[in-house]
Amino acid sequence: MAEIVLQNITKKFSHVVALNDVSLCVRSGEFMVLLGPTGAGKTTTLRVIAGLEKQDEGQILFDGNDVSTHTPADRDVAFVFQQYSLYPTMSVYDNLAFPLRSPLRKMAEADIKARVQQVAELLRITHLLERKTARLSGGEMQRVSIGRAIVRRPRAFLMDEPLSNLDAKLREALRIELKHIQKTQSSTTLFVTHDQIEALTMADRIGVLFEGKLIQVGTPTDIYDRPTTTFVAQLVGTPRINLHKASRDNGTLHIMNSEVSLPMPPDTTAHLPPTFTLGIRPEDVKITPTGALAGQVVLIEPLGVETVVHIRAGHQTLLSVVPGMTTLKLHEEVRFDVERERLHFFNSDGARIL
Amino acid sequence: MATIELIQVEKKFGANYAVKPMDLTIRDGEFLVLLGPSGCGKTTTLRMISGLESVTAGCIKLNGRDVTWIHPSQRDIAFVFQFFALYPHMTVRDNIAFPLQAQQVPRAEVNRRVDEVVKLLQIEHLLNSRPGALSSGDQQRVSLARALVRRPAAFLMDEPLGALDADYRETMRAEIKRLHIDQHATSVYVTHDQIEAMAMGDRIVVMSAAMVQQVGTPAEVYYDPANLFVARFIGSPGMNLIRGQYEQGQFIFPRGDRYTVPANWRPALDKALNGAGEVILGFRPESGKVEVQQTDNLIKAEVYASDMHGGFSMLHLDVGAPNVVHIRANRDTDFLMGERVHFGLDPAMVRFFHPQSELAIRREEN
Amino acid sequence: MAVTAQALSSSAPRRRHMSDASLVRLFIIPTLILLILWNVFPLFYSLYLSFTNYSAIANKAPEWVGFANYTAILSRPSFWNSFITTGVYAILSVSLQTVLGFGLALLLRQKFWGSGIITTMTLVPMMLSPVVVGMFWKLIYNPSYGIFNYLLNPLDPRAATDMLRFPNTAMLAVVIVDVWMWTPFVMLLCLSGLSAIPDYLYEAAAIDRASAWFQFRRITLPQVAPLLMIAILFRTIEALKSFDLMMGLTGGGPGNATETVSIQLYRLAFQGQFATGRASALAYIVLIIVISISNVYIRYLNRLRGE
Amino acid sequence: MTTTFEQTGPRTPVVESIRVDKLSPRSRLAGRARAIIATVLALISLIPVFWIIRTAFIPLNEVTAIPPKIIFTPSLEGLVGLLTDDRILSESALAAKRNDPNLSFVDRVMLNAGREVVGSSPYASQLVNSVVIAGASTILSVFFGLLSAYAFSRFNIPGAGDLLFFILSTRMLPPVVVTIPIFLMYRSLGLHDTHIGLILLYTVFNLSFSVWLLKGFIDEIPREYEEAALVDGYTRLQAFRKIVLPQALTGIAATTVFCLIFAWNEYAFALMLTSQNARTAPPAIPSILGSGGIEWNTIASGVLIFLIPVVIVTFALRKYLLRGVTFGAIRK
Repeated sequence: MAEIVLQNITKKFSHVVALNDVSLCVRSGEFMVLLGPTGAGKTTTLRVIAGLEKQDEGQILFDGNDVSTHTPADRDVAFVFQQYSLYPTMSVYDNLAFPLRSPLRKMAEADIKARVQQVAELLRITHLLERKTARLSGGEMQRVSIGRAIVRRPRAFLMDEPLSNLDAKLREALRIELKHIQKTQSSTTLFVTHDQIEALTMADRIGVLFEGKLIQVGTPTDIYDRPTTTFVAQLVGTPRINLHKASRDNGTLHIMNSEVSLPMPPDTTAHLPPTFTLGIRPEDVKITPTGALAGQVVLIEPLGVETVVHIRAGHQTLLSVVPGMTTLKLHEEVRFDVERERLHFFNSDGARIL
Repeated sequence: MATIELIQVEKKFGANYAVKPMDLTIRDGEFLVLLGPSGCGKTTTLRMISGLESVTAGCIKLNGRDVTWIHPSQRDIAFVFQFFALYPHMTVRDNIAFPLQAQQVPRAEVNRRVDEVVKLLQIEHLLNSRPGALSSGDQQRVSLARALVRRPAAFLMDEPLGALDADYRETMRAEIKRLHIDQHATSVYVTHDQIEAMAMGDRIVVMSAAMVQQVGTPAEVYYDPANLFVARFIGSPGMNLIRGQYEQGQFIFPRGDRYTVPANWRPALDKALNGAGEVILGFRPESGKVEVQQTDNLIKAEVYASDMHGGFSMLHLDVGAPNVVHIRANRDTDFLMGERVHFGLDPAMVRFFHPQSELAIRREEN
Repeated sequence: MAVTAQALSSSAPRRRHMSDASLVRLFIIPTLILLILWNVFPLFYSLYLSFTNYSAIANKAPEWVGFANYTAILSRPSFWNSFITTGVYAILSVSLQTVLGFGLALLLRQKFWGSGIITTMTLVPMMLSPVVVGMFWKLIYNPSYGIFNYLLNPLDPRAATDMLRFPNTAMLAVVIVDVWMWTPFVMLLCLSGLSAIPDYLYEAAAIDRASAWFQFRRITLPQVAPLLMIAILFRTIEALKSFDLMMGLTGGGPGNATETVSIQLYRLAFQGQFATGRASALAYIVLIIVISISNVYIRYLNRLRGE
Repeated sequence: MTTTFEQTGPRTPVVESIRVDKLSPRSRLAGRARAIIATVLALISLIPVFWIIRTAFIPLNEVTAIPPKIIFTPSLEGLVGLLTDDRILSESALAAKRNDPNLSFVDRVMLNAGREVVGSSPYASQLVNSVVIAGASTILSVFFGLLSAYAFSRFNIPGAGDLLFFILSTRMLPPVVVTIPIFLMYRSLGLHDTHIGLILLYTVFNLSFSVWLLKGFIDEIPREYEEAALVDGYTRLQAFRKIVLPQALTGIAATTVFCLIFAWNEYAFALMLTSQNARTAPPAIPSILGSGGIEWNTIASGVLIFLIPVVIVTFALRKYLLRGVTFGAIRK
């Protein structure tokens, strides 16, 4: 499987900068996820790698050699589109066989048939082979389009939000299966999504893209525990991270216009500027009778597996998460505390303070 | 405010049922959620309550008054649409003021109530822009304002968060719930997103195939699902469901593992399956726990996949094809693909279902 | 023609197949050549002719006469007469078509059994060849045997008047036929405007107790207006160019009661003394008027498509 | 894969919903009234067509009946008269001819109209010209139109907007304006009154239309299909042939039919650029009236033959009529 390297790729459409000096390395056999809101340039990155778009600046290397001059066909990468992934005028079998029948490959029809059977078994779609693609369900369609990518053993897989049009249950199931297939085939995969759960659960490494710039690259744990900007912090994790303006006066942190003030262990706050942005994940806000802080419950959102409790302290509201169902009542006074060593600090322009 | 009663209400299109005959009472000030996959009849039910859809049979009462055949405008209800339904060529202020103008409310009163509701939803800065120019979140706020300004007896909302971008959804969810707490107005809310239903509903009506599967509080629906559909639909991922044999107090997995059923379940199972027979074991992901050392009553499995979910990890364990179960584990558990592990179940959260009727087997004492 | 294809335009190491840029050139150039040869070149040629006294049948070379042709035409009463005739015809037929077309669209908006067939049936007239339509309406208007008079006054068929013999009734006759042919066009556009209105707007209005008049004025009309504009603009351009229908029905007669500018141009260029130079001048005057209106039309069309 | 229990429920998704205000008795009545008025108006608008059909098949002697006859024994006199040259026979010649044993069907039809068939009329050949010229020009304009439409749809060509505007504006030109210079060009090139001359002119006349209409159809075909083919190892041309064409067939068919109708109906160019050899039906029809006095059934049949194909095709095209008359600009 190929290693894909992007070096300072820039791409402009008329006056919009879609990609702004992006450098990224997808190691051979790695499952890399590009995460970002719509319009961040995720799809453009895939299209530039596949050769469907020409980058204005920068090189693209497959296993070290530059493919910028190669046509999509010569780059031998598989592209799974978000929708319209199957040729409507063909049956499932012809869809799977289509890449193998390309003049580039000159494969005998018998070999094609064998290879298609093999992939159909792997994805459990043998019963669909003769069916017209229009009569498939959403889940079956995506399975066949994944099959069409696998059938030709490409150098790499490029997947553009293949699961986003499916309903929630099917998405979960296919996510697990896709990761399982990728691990067993150990195929280099670049997977694009705007859904942070998909990114966290599937990726070996995640690249966060925003307005054409690569903000952070790291393992899911890096991205979740050490977000480099407030944008990354609130992009990952449900419910969203608490971000509040805070100030420091020698040793205790104080969330502005609220009654929350946190005495911190010595010399852990010296490096902080006087005012900064304080980030606290809801699961790090612990409701305990012995909590140092006090607040009032203004909203309870039971989600079954856990419950989100909105605690108002002064004019600020902090979100906290309690496992299972809570016995708390609305407007109840409650005491809570915060995991001191899991706090996040960001300066005024949102960058992380290490 | 209003109590809404549906008595044997049904809706048929030609031969097939959009909504099978159902009885439902929505209490005064309650926030009731109609939850189900697309095409299950939840929207049709809401539209019948609003009068936008005619009833094939049965009767609908609003505060005891029969409104079945009354025109929507005479039902004193407000309807919030998924795609906002704002008049595109009118400013935000005109949109909000419009329902009052239609009822010939004097101009001074109109302005007063509009300003009041605009302050409530903090959309003062949008008043003279066109709906088309607003973000989806703001458009939905204007649509809510237009509903609130009339102070109707009941609020009907058809997937109001469906068309919003992801990052507005969480905030708008809390805002609608907080509005309900302030106004304590009877509300009927339709959604296909089970997280929204759990987070907002005082009670949830789970629907599927034009039928009510279960009516209950979020806790009842989550911990005591009435049938397999509810068990699988509520929770992401849904409840793990494994079909196996039950005999003399033990559940036998397809691969032969034996799990001793908690004592308080034995009488109910013996009675339901008269001694032994096929049964479906159900347990939520968080009720499973991977054990390190081998103690009794554990189930063997291989790791099919494991993934990180931020605050926790999810293990997907193969307990003999075709079953893969999902177990929630804390953050830093890390298993290799195919590694053999064994897990135990929290006795309080174990559930059982009849394989044929798909109904839950109920224990007597609760 | 510098063509940069949006997709990859670099040629592959092994030049086995065409790059996108050359494919685009190959696909577009034939069309452009044909259009230039048969449209642009003739226009320049006739522009040149409009400044000469050339006549197609007199075999003497064209002599430059400057603006003589233009001043001659603009000073001739028959030019202004045909211009006014065309204008009256355009205003009458387009306004009638708009009112009737919009009314029909409102009628056919609610689907009923067979409404598809009915709609298509009403659309048939606009697809027919105008000269042939003119022909058979001539039979219909025939005072003694035509059905028009018979339907008009079935009691005493004798009292028939020959519509086509008197100047003002002739114009009316032509307008009736044009309305008959092109009302469905206006209806079709209005129907598409009406069907694009989302149902939930009317539902919201129903819930807000809006009156039927409000729903029409504030929901239906604004949505249909742009398409109605398109229909009016398109029909105005066609009316200004009308030639086939008049030739089929009245040949521009009686006298020059229904002689549109195009017919006068035809007579000037291809009948009598074949005054090619002068006819080209008249052609250019008409060209400028039509181009300016169609310019508005196409810009409006693009803006609507852009939405 | 976790076992998924098949969800029971109504197989066909319930989509159609009837709004209550559409159902109330008052509105149902209004709906029915609307339907009746619409149907009546449609029938009235088609009276002229019905009347032409009646006149085409009425025997000559009943043509001038007052009040115009509705019920009559149809005859093919009009049709045969149209397609043949014939002479009026005197009474005696008529009697003699009647008992001639080997009379063909055509002769017998004309006999009871008191005429003798002499040869075929020019109208038949003019119809053939119409078919040949319309057909050939349509094939050319759709072929070139398809290529250009694909190029404009898939690639952003600098100045594409103005180019498309130029292409459409050529269609807006009054035909008469363009004909004068073309008449002179054709005369000097020897293209006047030739089939090839008119075919080329009609090709250009329809080309602007087919580019716009086909671009509309190709725009609706998602680009992802071609791009998937590129990535799967096919060239842009192969992707166009294997993926885009099969999906554009309905669009091509609709455009072809529209071009056929426009070329078939065209009158101005044909009138001025042909006289004899390449004369098509439209300019010929008025001349039939000129010559004959009251052979209305002949004229009506000429009109009928010409209009019937267009009426049939219009029904076949009804889904695309909106698109066709607005150059593919409005598609809903």
